Amino acid sequence: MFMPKKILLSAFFVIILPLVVWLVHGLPGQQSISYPPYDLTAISTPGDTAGSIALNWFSLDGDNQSAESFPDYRILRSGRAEGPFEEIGIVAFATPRATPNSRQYRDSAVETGNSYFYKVSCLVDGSSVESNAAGPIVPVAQTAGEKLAVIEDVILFPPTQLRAFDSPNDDGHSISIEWKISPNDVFRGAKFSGYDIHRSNVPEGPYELIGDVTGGVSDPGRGVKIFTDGNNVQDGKEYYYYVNARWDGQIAGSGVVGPVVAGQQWFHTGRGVSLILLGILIFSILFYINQAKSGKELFIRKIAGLEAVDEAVGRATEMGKKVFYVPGTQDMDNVQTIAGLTILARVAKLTAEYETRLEVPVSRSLVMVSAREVVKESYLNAGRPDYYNDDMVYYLTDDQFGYAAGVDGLVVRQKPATIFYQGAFYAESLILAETGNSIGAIQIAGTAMPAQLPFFVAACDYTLIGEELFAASAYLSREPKLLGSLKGQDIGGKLVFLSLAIIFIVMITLLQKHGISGEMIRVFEVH
Amino acid sequence: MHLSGEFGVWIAAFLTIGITSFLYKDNPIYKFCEALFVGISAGYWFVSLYFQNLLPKLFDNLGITKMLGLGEDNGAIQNVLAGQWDERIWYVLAGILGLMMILRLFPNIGWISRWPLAVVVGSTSGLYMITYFQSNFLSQLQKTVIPLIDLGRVAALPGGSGTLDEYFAAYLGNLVLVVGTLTGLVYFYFSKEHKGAFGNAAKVGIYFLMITFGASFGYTVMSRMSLLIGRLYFLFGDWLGFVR
Amino acid sequence: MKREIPLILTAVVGLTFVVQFFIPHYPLGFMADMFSDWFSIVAACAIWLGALNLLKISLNKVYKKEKDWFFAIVTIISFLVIVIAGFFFSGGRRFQEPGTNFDWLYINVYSPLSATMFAMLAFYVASASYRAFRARNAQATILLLAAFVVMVGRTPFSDWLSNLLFMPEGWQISNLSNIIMNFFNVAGQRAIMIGISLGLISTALRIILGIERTYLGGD
Amino acid sequence: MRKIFEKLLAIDRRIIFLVIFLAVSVPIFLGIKINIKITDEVKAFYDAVSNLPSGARIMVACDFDPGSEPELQPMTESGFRYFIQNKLRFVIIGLWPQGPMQANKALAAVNEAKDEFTVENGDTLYFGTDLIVVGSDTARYGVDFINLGFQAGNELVIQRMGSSLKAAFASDLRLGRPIEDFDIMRGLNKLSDFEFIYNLSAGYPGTVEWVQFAVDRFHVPCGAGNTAVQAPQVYPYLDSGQLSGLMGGMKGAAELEKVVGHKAKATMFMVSQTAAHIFVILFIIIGNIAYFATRGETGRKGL
Repeated sequence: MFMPKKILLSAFFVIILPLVVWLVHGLPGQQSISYPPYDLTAISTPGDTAGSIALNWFSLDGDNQSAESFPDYRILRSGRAEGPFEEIGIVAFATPRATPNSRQYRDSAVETGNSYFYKVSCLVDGSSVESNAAGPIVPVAQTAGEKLAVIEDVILFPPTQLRAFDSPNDDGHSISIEWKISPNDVFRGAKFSGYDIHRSNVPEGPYELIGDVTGGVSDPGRGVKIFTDGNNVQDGKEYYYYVNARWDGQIAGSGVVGPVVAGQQWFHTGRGVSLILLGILIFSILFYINQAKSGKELFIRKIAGLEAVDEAVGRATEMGKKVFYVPGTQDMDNVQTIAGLTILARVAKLTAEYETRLEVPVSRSLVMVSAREVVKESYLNAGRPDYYNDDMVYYLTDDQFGYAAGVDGLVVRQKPATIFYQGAFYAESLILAETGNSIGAIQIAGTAMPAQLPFFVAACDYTLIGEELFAASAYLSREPKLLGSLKGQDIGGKLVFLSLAIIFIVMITLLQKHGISGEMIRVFEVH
Repeated sequence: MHLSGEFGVWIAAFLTIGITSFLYKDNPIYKFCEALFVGISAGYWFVSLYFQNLLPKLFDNLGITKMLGLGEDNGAIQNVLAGQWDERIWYVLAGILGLMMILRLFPNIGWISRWPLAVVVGSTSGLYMITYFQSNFLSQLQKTVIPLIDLGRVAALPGGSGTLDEYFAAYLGNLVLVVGTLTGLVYFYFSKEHKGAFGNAAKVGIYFLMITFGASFGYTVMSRMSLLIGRLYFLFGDWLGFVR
Repeated sequence: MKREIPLILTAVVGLTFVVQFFIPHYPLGFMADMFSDWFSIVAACAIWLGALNLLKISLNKVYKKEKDWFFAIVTIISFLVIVIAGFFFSGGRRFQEPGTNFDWLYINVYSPLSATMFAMLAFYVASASYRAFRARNAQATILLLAAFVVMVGRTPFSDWLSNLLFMPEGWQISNLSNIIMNFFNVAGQRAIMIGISLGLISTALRIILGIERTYLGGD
Repeated sequence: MRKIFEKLLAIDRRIIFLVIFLAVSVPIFLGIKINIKITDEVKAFYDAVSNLPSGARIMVACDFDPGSEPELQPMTESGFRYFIQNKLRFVIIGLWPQGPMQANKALAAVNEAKDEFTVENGDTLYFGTDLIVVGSDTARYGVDFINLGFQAGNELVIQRMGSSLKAAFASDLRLGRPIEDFDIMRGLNKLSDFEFIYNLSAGYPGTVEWVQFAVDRFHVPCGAGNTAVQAPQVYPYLDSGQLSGLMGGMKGAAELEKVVGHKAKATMFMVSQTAAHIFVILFIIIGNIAYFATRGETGRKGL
């Protein structure tokens, strides 16, 4: 039989939700442009009074120090972008390299004022590999007036494609600067010493140095170096930037970018998916808490450990021995401690009914206070207030191992028939569980501390694992707020997770060959 | 073998042995060392928190240091009195809250410590809500969304010479990750009875959890043993000088 | 007064951190930062409280001549010693610099004590493994087997053993333990992680909205 | 036969303690050489660090105390040694009060200079604190590394650093001077100005928090050294790429020492470690045999 509610719900999880999620996910930033394999760049040689043009390109695979030989690179030049290009020189394998993976060439046979286009081509096993066309470049002769840089045998090329923009998704006072790194910027290249970032309020300057960064790209995916300027940037004010590359005494500056203005944003784009999914979770939790409050019966599956509680207490009664209850070793501000106390309420009720002696050693004064209230109330509800006295709940010490040693002693001396460990534990868990086990007590443990679970699982008869602890406290207390949020977590959290995961996994597995799975996974990226 | 000449090392050695003596049975020396430990560690926190938190964050910012003649720099109080707004003055509230916290020492007005407690609980709740959602829910969801078989890895396999991990990673890795995570979640799903297919999934889940616990048990043993090794090395090396 | 104001404080602070995550605009960021500073100062005071509380309890013990009151004196004295050394005889703000009295106490008293306290666990683990870890059922058995593989696989012993069992290079116990750690363990941990985080989120939500008030204690 | 097993079950724990004591201490004297296999997670860490450009600034967060010194101290030392040798600058902080002091200890241990101090234009510089010498490389306090000390507030400190380092750490640990006085801090305004985070963690606050805040919010890559207790819990972050590399426990430390090519404590300790593991396993096996052999009487209804 079909229930419209169910159909709607499943429709939501299977179709609508994935669709929405898919639609709102954030977009990647701008890529830097490059022209592999050569990525040829050309500049007017800095510091050359005669005026010349310098070329730089990346060496093709196989052209490296370890190789014995490699075909020559042919340098082609033209006055117009579309050509025709004629050969003006070659760079042979033996020619010293600019950097381990790049080559340079200087063309002095140029007339200042004209503009030129360049290409590089190379004959690799039969087929000629041609580069992008770099240009137009106009060679500029530096006049004696300017401070002349020495013309090095290797020329430093500047960072390019400089972009400055208001840093997104922040509360202002910050501007991001991105650029494509200089071709001389090779990994841990001994001579390359990073970039200087300069800033001014007016394009013509004066510019002040506001920061420096090391070489290398910060975002390999987009092939850019990123610098965020947070040095007392004022919102609404105009800024101009340029970036210098530093290399073995030479300096090569990028062009100036700007004006750019910092500002603050009202919504963090890229956190849309988070907002939607979190919204669903919060909604369903609150929704079900409401339902529970309005008296609707919410189902919780049986939890093995809990079935055993009655039996364990009963056993203690038969043997005429005590029941020990350890509500963790953390303070009241820990959720697990609170869960532990809720379970204590139930246990105390049983011990009251069975007239079994209960002892609750604790390691925090606050916990002692709360625990006393809890136990007292249970005994009251069980109609046995006369059996309750404050000494059932007592404080040992705050010190982790001191506490463990204390409980150890008690357990060994009094040999309780049943021991409960419910709450947050650290290293002491092992000491406790082992001692309890050694006197053959029935032990029922519960904690959400992953590192301690193994000891409980192995040394105790029953263990509430992680979330089961919280579930148990809801199950026992029947408190609407707990029941409701448990159900809410199931529907708004796990069901969402399961359905989204399954749907996207299926799609990705099927579409894997078409190579769009990467894009699909990005949907859930956190920002 | 040449014994250490340092007085400190001898103290450390004595304390080390003193604590260990508990293994034989509880005894006064152990009790002494434990008491010492409790006192020293409390004092340690007390001092370092003063110098690294309260002094720079609270007293310097407010200018109390200057009032007491312990520093020159103006704090918020001086500035505000001088008539210029200084947003560090907000630290006054922090100071008051801190004081309220300490008032818990006196039971009759201890309830006031709920105010600072509220700030602490509030901040952690607010942060947990976001961070756990992002890092432990969303990111993990993202990393569970993977193709059931990783063709990329399969292609990358070195023919024949591959290791067990490589083959597993290529053919079964993703499958295990997905199945394990999902069935584990099914086990932690409370609003449905574990019956039929659902129940079986939960069973698979619990087995995954057990392997997980096994792994972390192994690691814990590793950890604990290392600590012992460290101490013994101190005794035999630094103190008795048997080993260098 | 006793409950309302704390509830309001919690709500305001908590919501600030949540909203600020989605809305970077002023003043939320500023508020979040401010609350963070408050938090760390309050946290520091809380730990001070702990120390003072310890002092109080110990003094009580001594005063009432309770059992082991002598050791309470030890605690008090050791506390005072390190505190006085730290405040007055270790160069003020530079108190942690190597060579100060404070540093000496740290190296020669604090470190060995805390290190040994934990080192003791090695012995307990051993005896626990011997007396408590039983292959009671299928699940416990799986747990133990996984533990074995990891324990062996994470030591050089595994190579020796693997060779003994004629396992070819690359198909040995250490590889198996890698698989357990990187796949089975990850899957399991992930499930626990997600479960617990959901629990935390809903608790946080309840606290912020004032549905959950247990942390305030009853009165 | 059964008698023996019952005796086995009833063995005095002190005997077990003694066995473990011997198992761990004897190898210390043997000095056996052993070969350590590098796991992918440690390899990943090494790759991440060795891909940092020279001069890159790393935040070293020491979140541990002497309680886990044997596991984490070797990692700290190998880390520092590698950073100094590769011209990587680092800023030390701690979310545990003891962390920064452990870091000082590690720096002193890493320092290879024999003499106590040197005088450089007027001011005395002490080796091991102001100057750390590793082979031919020297790191100077305030220029190549700095120790900002501890700050209370757990993950909120990280959150705070996300918007301002200065707000979280007003002054440095060694000199108590405002952090902006130091070279190394130039241009370091917030967490995201770091190229990498090296976290040494023994629990809370630790790697989990660094991943949740530093990595997921401020997108600084983070590699971690963890105590073995904690390591399994952070593996999911490793798989999800939120962590770029992980050293787990002493084995991890030993692997790190191998990859950075300077075998030290951890490698030496691995022998004892191995012996200890073997004995624990033996204990479990013997215990179980005895348990099942005598189950009839001592057997108890289990899970």
